Amino acid sequence: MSVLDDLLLFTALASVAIIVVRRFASVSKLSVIVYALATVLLVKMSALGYGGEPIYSSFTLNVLGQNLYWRFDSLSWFFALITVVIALFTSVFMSGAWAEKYCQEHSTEAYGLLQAALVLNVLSMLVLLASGDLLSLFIGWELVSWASFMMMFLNQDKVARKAAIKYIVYAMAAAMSILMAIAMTYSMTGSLDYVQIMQAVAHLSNTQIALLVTLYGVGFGIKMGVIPFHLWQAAAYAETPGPGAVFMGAISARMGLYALIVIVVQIFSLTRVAAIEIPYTFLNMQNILAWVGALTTIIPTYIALKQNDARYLLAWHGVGQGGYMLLGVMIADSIGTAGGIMHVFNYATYQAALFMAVTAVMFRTGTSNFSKLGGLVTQMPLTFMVMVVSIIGLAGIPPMNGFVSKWLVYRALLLDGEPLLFVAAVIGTLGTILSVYKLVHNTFLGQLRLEHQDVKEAPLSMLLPMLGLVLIIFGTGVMPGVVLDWVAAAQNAVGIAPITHNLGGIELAQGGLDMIWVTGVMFYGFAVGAIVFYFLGGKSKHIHQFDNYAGGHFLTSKVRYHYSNHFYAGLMHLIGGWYKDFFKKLEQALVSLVSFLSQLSENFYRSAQPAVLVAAVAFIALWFIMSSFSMPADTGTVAPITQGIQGGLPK
Amino acid sequence: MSTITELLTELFLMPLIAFMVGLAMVLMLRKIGARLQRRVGPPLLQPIFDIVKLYGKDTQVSHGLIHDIGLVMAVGGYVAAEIFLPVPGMDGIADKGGIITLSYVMMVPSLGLALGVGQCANPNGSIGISRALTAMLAYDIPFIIVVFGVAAHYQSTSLVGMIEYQQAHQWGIFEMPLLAAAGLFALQGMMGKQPFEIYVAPAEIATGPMVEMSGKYMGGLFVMQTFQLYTAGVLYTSLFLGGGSNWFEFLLKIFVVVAIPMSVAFVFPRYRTEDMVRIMWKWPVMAALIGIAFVL
Amino acid sequence: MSKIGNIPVNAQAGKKRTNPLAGVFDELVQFCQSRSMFMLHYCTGCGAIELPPAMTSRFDMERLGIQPMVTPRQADILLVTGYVSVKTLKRVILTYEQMQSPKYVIGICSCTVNGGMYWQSYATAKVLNEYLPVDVYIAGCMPRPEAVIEGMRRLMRNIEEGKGHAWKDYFQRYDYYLGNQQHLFGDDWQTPTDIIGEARHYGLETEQTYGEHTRILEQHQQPLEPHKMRIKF
Amino acid sequence: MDNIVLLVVLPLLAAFLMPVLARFSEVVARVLGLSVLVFAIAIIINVWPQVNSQATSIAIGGFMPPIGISFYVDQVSILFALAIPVMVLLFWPWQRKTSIREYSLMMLLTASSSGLVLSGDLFNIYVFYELLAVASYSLIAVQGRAVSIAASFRYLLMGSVGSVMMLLGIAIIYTQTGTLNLAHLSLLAPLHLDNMAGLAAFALILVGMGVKAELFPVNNWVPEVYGSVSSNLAALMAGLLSKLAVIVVVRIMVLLFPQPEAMQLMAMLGILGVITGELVAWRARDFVRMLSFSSIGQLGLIFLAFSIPGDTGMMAGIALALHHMVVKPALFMLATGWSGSLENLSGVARRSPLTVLLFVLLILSLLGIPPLPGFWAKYLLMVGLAGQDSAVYTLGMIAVPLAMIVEIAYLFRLVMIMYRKEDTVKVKAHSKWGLAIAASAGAALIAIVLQLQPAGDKLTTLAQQLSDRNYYIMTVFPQFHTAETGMQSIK
Repeated sequence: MSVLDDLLLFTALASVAIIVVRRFASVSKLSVIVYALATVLLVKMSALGYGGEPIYSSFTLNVLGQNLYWRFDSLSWFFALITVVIALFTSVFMSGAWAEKYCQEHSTEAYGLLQAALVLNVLSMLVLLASGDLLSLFIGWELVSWASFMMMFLNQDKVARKAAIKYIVYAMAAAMSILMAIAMTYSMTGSLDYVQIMQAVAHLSNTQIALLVTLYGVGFGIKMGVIPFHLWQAAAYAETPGPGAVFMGAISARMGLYALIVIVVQIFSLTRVAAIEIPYTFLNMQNILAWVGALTTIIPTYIALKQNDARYLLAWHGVGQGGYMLLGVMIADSIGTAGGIMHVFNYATYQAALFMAVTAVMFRTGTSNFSKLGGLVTQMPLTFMVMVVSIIGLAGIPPMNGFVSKWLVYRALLLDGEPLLFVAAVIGTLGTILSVYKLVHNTFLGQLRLEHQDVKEAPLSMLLPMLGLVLIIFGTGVMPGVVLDWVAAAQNAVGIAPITHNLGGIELAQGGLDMIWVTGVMFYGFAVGAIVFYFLGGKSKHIHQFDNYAGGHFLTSKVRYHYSNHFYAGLMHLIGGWYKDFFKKLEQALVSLVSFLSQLSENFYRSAQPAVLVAAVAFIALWFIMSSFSMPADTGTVAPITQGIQGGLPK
Repeated sequence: MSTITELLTELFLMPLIAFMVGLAMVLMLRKIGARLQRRVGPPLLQPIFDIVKLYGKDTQVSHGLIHDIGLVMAVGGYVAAEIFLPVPGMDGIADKGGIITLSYVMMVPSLGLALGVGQCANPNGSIGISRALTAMLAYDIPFIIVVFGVAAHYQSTSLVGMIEYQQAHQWGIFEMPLLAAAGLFALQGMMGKQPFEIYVAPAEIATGPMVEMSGKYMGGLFVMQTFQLYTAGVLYTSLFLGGGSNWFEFLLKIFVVVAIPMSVAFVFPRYRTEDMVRIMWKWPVMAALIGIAFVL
Repeated sequence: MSKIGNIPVNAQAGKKRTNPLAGVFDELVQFCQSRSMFMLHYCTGCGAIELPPAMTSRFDMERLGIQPMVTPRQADILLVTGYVSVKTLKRVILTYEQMQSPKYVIGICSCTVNGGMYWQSYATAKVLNEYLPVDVYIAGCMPRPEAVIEGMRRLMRNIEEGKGHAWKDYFQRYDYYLGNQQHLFGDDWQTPTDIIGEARHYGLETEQTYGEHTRILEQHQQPLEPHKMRIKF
Repeated sequence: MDNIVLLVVLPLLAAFLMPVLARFSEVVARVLGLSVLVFAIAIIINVWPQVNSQATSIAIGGFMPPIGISFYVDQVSILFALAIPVMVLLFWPWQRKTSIREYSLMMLLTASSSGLVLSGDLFNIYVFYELLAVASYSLIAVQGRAVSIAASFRYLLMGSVGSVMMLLGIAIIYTQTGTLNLAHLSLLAPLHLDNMAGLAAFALILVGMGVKAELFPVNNWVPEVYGSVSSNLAALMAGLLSKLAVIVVVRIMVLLFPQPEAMQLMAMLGILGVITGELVAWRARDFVRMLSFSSIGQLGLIFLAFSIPGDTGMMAGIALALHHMVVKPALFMLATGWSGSLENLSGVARRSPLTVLLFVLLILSLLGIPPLPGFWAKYLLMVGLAGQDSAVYTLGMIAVPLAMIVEIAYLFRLVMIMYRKEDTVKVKAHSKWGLAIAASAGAALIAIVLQLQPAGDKLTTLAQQLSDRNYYIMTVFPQFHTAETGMQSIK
């Protein structure tokens, strides 16, 4: 029994246990313990984070001539750590007051199912991450898909259900694409084992690799929600019950990235992918993937900008941030991939914190609609702080961890001389800054609504995990080296030169980064700013929000004096027309096409003259015979068996 | 030991110098404006008068803790940013960050201000911030292309490295004239001067973000403005004009850099937000992209 | 009705210094205050037309450190330029209350002094300093820009000499001003600004701050305590 | 071993005896039918180990092939032969007060289908096929509703044309070779049937058998029939009879027409079946209709799989066929309670959560979600398709995933309806028996998941036997063992 066995077995048993006790209140405590223990097991494997040898599971399966096995390498461990830690935070978040309220509003059963869905998600992700060959990868992949579906399915609202079914259709498309790719891989290389495929890749032609990369890319890309498959994700994640959205938003879609790294980076290797030139363009396959990443950073981010619901805004950002990871990984040098992989960690921390904050706001106010919020900072200051720290991370501003990974991506693009990709990434970042300000402003700043005068701070059980995440966001922002160690090990595992780094960042001849210094100086600056502010100026008086400049107008609670609708009106005047919902229309066109074909087929089956049809078929067949066949001379004689024997067995 | 003393001196001196020079720049700005309008303009110490008066106000309103912290971040962020900007004889910690870090550190004051203004609960302020952020989206794209081009040209993101290169070879403006032009254009937007000052729009949204700022809050913004002008000047000088080998040359350059947009500013009315975005995404971006094509 | 020029000025400064800079460099601050005046011109009437020439190249007030500002928060001087109708006065008072001390009021045109040609109007407040502590009146119909600038210089001198304290009077004798305001607007008059709270906060209250009028105010005033940032689970 | 013949003979006898017996005692007649079925199962279980070790050819009446008629029993045919009585027993029309005629027809169905799957020569295949057809028409018509009679008539028209075509195909084969014994034909095929005439013959047989097997152009009786008969019969027809026809076609194809054109023709028709079936199912607003079209689609998949040359295709085909044989009847059993508009099922999950869960399990397997058995079948199909160069298979490679996407869309749309909040259920409760069948199908699926390794091995063996011509020939003509030594023999 290896540690991996322990981990998988433990999680599986825990799933069973949680499903069994789902109707009891103790399920929340049980789940916290489960994830805590799973974290401990992962920590026991921590050698993997520093370049240890892969750990194999002793359980293997031999079916239809394929040997399925499971193992953890540094990359899997990195992803697994994020998964389990986020699950731990989520389970704490959903254990106390949130659980009580959810049980009241829905039922204990519903809450138990949420816990069950969470643990099944974790289990399936661990299985996926542990996969050692393409078949086990696919099995894990589908388990993850369906576990996600289960999570989304828990919300019974119509919108949520619609999103869930959309998801499942997309997920099926992904699965089918991957299955096709796996089948083709098998027929091209004769194996589904990573190592053997890696050896066989050298013999494949460029077209074959291009085809495989496309199919795998489509499959895994759908899960990541990359352009043009981004439509399903935001609604599906946003409508999941609070903690579910936290977990799914933070890590679920990243499984696509994991698989993509394994397949495209580790097995096919990016140099091989880069060697595939696309005819009639200057691009190669790697550029295409990088551009998909870049477009994914832009388009969903700007869709997020238009959202009027905090959950949707965040979920759309989730889609957009995936683009950075893809972009980073596709840069293919050690800095870029480090940025891409590190962004998974950073993103998971702040996205979880952001969703938690939004869930906390929903918990207290019952809404996440921007038009019905505002001014909550006085009521929920700690939640506000969590959100601010997280959006600083999301926007990639120092000293939070999001900055480091984005810096690495930018740096790599700079050194690579990719101006357009760089600009695309920056456009994405700027859009992020715009929309996160909208998020924090419309939720926490501005005028407090009358009905929210008595709103309280989020309960401790929800606050503690948020604050914990804030510590991680800040801590790994100041000392990115902690995470970069693991990233370097993961890079090593997939065959990329690991990034050279130190605790504060990386040191390069042509301009490095040392976050400890950067943070230090920033706080020095803030200290100076505070001295200037608090000691050089006089005393100030905190005043009521109605005591506000309104051109001489007297403000009362009757008239709302708050700006949240059409938040970027000026910008939208210009770019509003660019939102043509192109992809949505494309999707609708596809549905219409299916509908049309379906009607055609139905007409066939409904036709009243089936016999005529068959007769027509028969006629064609007969005509076929008459035109090509003449009767042999010796009709009617039974050919002796010896004739066959003399002829020998057919070959 | 000497390095630590040196660093401590730099930590203290660099923001201080930035403030002093910034004050002079504000004065220059107002003087240029006045002269263009055939006025005399303010007396020499007017920027100091304003700031001292604002800090000396007896009462001032705060809309809450975030309002205060926002101002701390706004000033503090720039204080920090100054330490990333190498000046003659002082590099600060420019080698620990480089140009990318600097451009992101420069967002911290904006973010702080945006948060502070947000808590004022005044829609004029929020509208101002939304316009300011849109403006940032507008000018940052050409600016970042310029930064990319420059960094790609020098094969470095370190400002110190860039300056050294230019002093050894040739100024960036001669090697990359298109990028320099685009950078100047973007600079105009970055400093929030006409025709790109829609977000302060005094008449319609009551100076936007500043609407609820009084006393030391407003004073903080004045201080921030000095830093802002100084930073813009120094950044452009470092990228294109070879920094400065001595203080005289350096100051001359940064004043010239700031003077150009100022002179342009007062002969323009202002663009609407969308027109600003449109123009920023059209000409400077085009120039910068062509410039990059030459550089690469 | 008080006489013209009988500007109630209490030269006594506030009880406690809140501003270390003000405490240490009192003179400097006063000097700077006099040399940097941001004005909010509340263009109530025709007098406003004289301000653009005063600001632009002909007379250029900026050389005196005077420049326009658009919100009361940033402004030091409230220019009331012309007749003040009852309806306008409410806004003027709110605007004044939203300005930050030290703040000064300059009444421009005869209408602010005694009602001017609107003397007989039922809808016009005649004497501005019944409702607000006015520092300087600039009479005339309308006063020329030179006169406006002269008035400004007068105010500057006053400030520099430490005599610009009319604003304290508003806090110290709030009941008086409030009474006049209530007389004009009715008993349910109130602004969203918390003058009493401010007076208390900055130590500017006297016995005359309170009175029968403030009691009337308290009876129906909306609570103006700010939303305190609090952590309550 | 020879008592295999009883599998055909006894039900046939019973079919004719039952109406007569019923005149004396209806109870005896009913018991007779059931006991014959049980006896048939017993026979098969008895010979099972023997067949597992070695396939056998049984010459009826001692006349040796190629002159005499023979039964061929190998692992594949015995498996399907076992399935026949078992499934007939399962879907025996207990629940209604049925006339003895229906019982008798069921017995006829049993006999003819057993004959179909065991026959070793074309003529018998044709005879049993006709017998089966007659039994089916009558069984449908005997349901007594007007729609079922209309459907039966439609089926009859189709079936007759199909029979004629099949007969024509057999005639062509006979004129070409002069024999009808499959093994003999298999020997002669490379010489005489590897031409256009052979291809035409195959096409005719394919279309003829295809009527039963829900093959693409001749399957538009399917929705009418399944929609108008009882679920039991629909389950039997969709689950069992279609597969038998497929197996026979595959056997003929393997032995007689291994030329690529024949395979590609079948592949093409299969692809069309998948696409049209799934597409129409997408529009279906009625549960049974949806299942029927889904069944057409699945049969298309099976045809496509069998058309792939090589063991992988065979494995895929058998796996898909067996899987469909388990899942589809179970779904039809669930349809007994849930017939009618899909909207009627709104919120049904609140009332019967376990049944809905079972339904979800079944459709998940149908969709091919790992690690359920359906996935492995689909995986084999995809691997098989990927291994082929021909354009048809590439088309199949594209069409199958697309069809699956359509399939998941409509199946999960239904699941969504079932899990709706509002409870406006207008459906009847299920019969316990039907539920038990569906549940055991679900259990079977899970059991296979737990026994993947042995199941895979078994599948490999089956596929090898089905695809090995030489093994067939050697079993029928043992003299080849001596004629050519060193020949590869597979178990």
